[in-house]
Amino acid sequence: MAVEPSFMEYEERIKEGDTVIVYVTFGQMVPTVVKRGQTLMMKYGALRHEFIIGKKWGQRLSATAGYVYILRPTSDLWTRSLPRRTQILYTADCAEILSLLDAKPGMVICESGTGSGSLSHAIALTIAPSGHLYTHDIDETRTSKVLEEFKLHGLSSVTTAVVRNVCTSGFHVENSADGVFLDVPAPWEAIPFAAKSISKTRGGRLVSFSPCLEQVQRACLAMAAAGFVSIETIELVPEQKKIVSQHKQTLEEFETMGDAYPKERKRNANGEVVETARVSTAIVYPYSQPTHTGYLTHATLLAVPE
Amino acid sequence: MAVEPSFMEYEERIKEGDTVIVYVTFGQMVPTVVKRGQTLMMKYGALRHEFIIGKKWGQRLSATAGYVYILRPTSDLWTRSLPRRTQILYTADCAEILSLLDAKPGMVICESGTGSGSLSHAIALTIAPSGHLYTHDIDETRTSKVLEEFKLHGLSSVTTAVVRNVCTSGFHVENSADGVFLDVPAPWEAIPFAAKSISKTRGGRLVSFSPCLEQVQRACLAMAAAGFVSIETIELVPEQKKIVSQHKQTLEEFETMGDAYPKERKRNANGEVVETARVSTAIVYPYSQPTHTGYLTHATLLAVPE
Amino acid sequence: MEPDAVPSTASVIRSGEYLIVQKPDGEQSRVVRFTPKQKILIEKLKFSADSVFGKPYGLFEVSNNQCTPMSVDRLIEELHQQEAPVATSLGDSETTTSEVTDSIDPRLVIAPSALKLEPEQKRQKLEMDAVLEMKKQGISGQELVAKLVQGSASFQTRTVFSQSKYIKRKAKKHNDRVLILRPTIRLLAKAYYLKDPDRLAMLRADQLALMLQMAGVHHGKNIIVFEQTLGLITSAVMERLGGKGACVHIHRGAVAQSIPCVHSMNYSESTLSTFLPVRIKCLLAGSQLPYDTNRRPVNEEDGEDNENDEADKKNIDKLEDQDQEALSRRNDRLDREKQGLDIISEERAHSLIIGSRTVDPISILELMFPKLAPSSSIVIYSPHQNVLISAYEWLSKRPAINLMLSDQMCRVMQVLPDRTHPLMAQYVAGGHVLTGIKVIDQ
Amino acid sequence: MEPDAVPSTASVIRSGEYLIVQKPDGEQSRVVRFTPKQKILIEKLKFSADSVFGKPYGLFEVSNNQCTPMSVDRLIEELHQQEAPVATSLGDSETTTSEVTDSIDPRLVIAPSALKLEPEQKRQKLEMDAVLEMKKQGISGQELVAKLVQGSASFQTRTVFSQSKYIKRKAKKHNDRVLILRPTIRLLAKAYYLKDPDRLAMLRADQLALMLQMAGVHHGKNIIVFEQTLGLITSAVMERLGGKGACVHIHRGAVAQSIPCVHSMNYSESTLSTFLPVRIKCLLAGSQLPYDTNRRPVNEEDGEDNENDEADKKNIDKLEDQDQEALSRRNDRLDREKQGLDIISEERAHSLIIGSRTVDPISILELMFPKLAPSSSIVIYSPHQNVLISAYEWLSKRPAINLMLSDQMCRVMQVLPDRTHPLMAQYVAGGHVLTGIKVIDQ
Repeated sequence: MAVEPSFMEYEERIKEGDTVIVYVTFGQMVPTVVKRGQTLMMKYGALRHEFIIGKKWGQRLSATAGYVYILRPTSDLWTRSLPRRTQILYTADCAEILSLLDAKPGMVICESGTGSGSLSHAIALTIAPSGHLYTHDIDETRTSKVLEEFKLHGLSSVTTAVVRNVCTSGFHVENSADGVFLDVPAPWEAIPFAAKSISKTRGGRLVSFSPCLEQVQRACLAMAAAGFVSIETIELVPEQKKIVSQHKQTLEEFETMGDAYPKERKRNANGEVVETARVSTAIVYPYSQPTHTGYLTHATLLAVPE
Repeated sequence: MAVEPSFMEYEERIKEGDTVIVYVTFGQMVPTVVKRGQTLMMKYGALRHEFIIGKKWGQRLSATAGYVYILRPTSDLWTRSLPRRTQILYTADCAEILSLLDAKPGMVICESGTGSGSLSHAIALTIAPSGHLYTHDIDETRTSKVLEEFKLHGLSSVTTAVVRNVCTSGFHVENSADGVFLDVPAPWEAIPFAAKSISKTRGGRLVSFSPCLEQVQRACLAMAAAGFVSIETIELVPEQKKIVSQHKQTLEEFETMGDAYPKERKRNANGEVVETARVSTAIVYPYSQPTHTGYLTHATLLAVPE
Repeated sequence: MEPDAVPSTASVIRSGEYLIVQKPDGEQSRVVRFTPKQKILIEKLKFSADSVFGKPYGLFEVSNNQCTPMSVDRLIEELHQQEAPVATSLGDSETTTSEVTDSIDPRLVIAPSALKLEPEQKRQKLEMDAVLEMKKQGISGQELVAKLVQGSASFQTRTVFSQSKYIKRKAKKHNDRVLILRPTIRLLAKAYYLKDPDRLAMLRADQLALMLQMAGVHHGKNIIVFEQTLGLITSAVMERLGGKGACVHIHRGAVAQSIPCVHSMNYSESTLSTFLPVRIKCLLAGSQLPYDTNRRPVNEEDGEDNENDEADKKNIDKLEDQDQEALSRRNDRLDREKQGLDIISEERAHSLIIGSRTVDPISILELMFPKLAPSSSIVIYSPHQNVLISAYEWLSKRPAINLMLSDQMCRVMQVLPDRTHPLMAQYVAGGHVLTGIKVIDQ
Repeated sequence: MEPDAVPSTASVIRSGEYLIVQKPDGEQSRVVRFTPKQKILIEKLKFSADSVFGKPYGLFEVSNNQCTPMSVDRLIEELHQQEAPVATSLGDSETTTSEVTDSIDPRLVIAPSALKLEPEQKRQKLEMDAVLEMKKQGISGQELVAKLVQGSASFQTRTVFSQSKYIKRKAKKHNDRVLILRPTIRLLAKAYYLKDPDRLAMLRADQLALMLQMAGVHHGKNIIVFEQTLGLITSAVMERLGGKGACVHIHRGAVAQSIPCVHSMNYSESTLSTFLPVRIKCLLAGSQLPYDTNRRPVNEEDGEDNENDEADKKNIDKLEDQDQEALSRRNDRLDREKQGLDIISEERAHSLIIGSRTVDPISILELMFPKLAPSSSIVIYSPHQNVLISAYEWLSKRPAINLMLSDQMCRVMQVLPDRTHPLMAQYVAGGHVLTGIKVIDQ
């Protein structure tokens, strides 16, 4: 039985057709589908795919001008490296959205818009193998691109991508979803449709992402009007830290040496080499960081007993 | 020349008539005007004022059931201990408001409302001895109370308190302020008056405090309409930390002893007493904290050359 | 009761289930095991557990200690009523938790010294006796609010917003509604965090969500978990595995203890099959050890104090040597432990998750890092940043890449017309997350 | 120029002054000393310093390198024009800094692959050549925007909001306006923070504000300052003293160096009289030391790189031994230092402020804490929390009470109709503040 390469297979070694994440340097990763005869070109030169096949996941490989690591794709790595066709949802938001949807294997989730498929992948991987993701976008180039990716990533069987304006035409499925995610400019228009798409007997969750508070205000009113309960809006602001070697000196040292960071070794009064005690500390870095992506408004639609 | 007791005198010892801050425990402070014959009653029992007079500021004194410290009043300590007649502005906001007003000695500042006088004191102390604070409130009990306090605190000469609705009647002075601070429910109504109160030849600063975004939105529009430039809204969220002794153990220690915090001394394999290396660390504490007071919108009115 | 409505058995409340109980606008959230004849208490509201068995999860109205299901349609209907263009002239003050943030608008607080009752407040005060009387008579909260609103003389036309706010405030005060929900990881995380952040190592729901995503926990994965978070991380991992893969749970003593979050999820056998508890002492010994008979778990006082946690492992221990069933239980335990140890020794683990409260992560990394499959994710949570700085340094000297230390703020917004702002006070305690990926450095 | 308008001398720009230069909606803020014939550059806008001398501080329009003052009335007039009920059908995307946050609404980004120009964009593109042509001809930014708005075929009725947004966006693109302001501590703090947070020990303006308030810096107080923040803390203290009291500035080497924030405030003699620099070596020696002749400041490379900082102390040093004026300057320095040392030795200091970048605060506390007057405030800033934890422990073993460690988030909100949210990206680097009060413990 020939198995389609998949994000959800956990073989020890890399096969042809696998999607690999080539880790070049911190913050620079390139996803590639491994195919004999092809060559990857990047910062550290060229790397022939032949050299990747058969290697263990996580292996360091030498390219012509440096080395890279070949990583197994994960939802987070895909988010960090995917080809961007739109502004995307990053890992912190994706993670929180999955949690707010109560996402788990077996769930049926509706999503709009598809965008670049960052969250779509996160959802598909979470609801697989028994659940299903219906992702909707008004732009056909986006849905077809994500379908292509789902195929390459072995997620076709758990996903359906639909070209559809959910604000006017509603979702592809009705009375069947466990969760709905909205990232549309006028969520209040889509909310009545979201209520319809949710399973009446099981009830379900709704999460809406909006950058602006005015959208949130209207969305909250629309959710209440559609019968949602436990409506809450949260804001998530991650802060990246960097670990640095701390320069801590006495007033005497400052007076004699200034505040320049000391060289690796310094000499004491007797001329002996003294190892500087290096203390590590975390600083906020980069100094300028994202301080807002969007507000997440979430709510529950209770089951309606027959 | 008899000098009126004042927040702005820095004598070494406490005199009768001085306002002192009695520090009982962390977070519990009581302001008192020292007067012969009186007795302070608090958690640690009674303390006769006679014992306070003549002591050095900062002195520890024994009450009948414990001891307290007698502290020199500062703007911050007053904010932490003043008799509250309304919700007050706390130190983080007061500090930022002074900065946004570019407050310094010699400035003329208009404020509304007076409230419990937390910010009023902070402003008065900053603009003294050559500046002036005009503080406005619609409630006469508040203005008269703050005037009484200003008198006790030696700030009468730099302050004027006015019963006045600045939203309908404007400020007590026109064409003379260097800064205006607004903490009113409808700041947009007061903003045109604020512009009038600012000195035309010097220009000035405007700061408005509003808990809700809708107030901020209207205030911003009103500021632009009144000719203010560099309009910006910021939000300040302080986070209190507590320093605790950290319990850090190896997996082996956890297996044998559990996660209960070890007693002061423990014994090693040979039965010898081992001092536990205590590492301190900061945690967010209290766990529940203020996460919002208000938004601060600030702007500049440029000087108008004659 | 209610024989007309026949809900499908999959979606009705059964006796013995763990459930989440909360008031619709309440601040508390409780995890309770519902047993026959039990009285359930939530924020001063009391009802009998019996009255909900056989009924669907959802919203109930409590009257005379009995729960009656409320339909969504009725909620929507009420909302429409609220939107009628009538309103109140009452002030804007709202009910909040702490004294300091007692009023949403600082300018609306009334000086205690000058507390002269406004006419409206006087009227409300007089109404209180009548309210208490009605309550005694068993009138539901909803009806009570309706009566109050009718009776309020100052309920005059102003704006839709303030009128709905008025009703909301009233509703909050007198409401006898309760949400009874099937536990989810999110709801459990919130309930335990609010109850006692310390015991959960201050792990917030949003940080747990981040950990799961960074660890890539999905169907079929093998995940090693060491945690001191009441089983929350373990339970979350098990749910995401969905019956395939492994959650190797490293625990203290003879049996996994203090994991109420695993028990209260009412997991199916399939989901439970991925739970592979492994004793710390086996890891330290480097091999599976036999069970000491007649030995109690090392630290007796360490049991979970959740009043509803019936899975008392100590009792199980006592019975073990006499009981055939206990023997098979022990065999099952040994079998699961063997599976877990095999995953470790054969280097088949795809992720290592550490949620530490007191144990130094390095102490776990030393044992587990060498055993992880290459390309696997390492996710470490600690309430203390300095602990993670040390772990970062440890990892940076090993074949590990993409090391990241982060922190996040999670704040709830109050979204009300003309009253939008972050909540005035919230639980903010939390921790830090360190992540990385193990590689083969040639 | 403009002989009709005769502004009072107190409020006009003089040659040699330090000034703050920024564009009204710009992201940069520069501290520049305006000298004759100088060319000032701000975010691609260039003008001659000469063109502003004698004119009042405020808003200028730049055309052909010349600044012309703009009145507030004209600003208001423009706003009224904007509020006319006409608007554009253009998309909502905004101009922001980083590529990641390029669009305020993630859904409005156009896929680079599928970049088909909308009709409106095409038109705009065609207009660009005309714009560049007009710019060459020296047409002002404001006029240019007016022309563009007139010319835009899609400028149709929609909402007031989007139309004003349209103008705002245009204005931002083509605007040739510049604000030239008298420096304030707040503006200096922002300018230096944005320029190089590292050199300022990441001290944000809001944290500086907190420090001043916690230290109770007011007229007449004696404040001891040790700082590594380019003179920012010292300068802020001096301003708040307003000519009475003392700012004892502890510094390295023979003379106070690297304090551009003191120099650029154009302080009066009265304010400068409270500046009492004290050498670290005197504190270490426990008494005032004579000046070593012919000695250079210890660390030559440590000078401030601000291109406008003319106060080159090294040059002063060279002249000293030959020059009578230099001698009197040295005597003044010794006299100030004596005043500062007296305040310390006589225990007359009311506050100690430490703004540390590399120096361990404990090292300063050891020298200064015993010398503070009882009831005085101690305020310590550090970018590193661990440094303050150690300082906390040090203080907790001494007669010090009310010890508090805090941190604060400061976020700018974008307030635009239908587009209100925190800025998508901001400078967030900062530090922590530890405060306490010294007491007499009997």
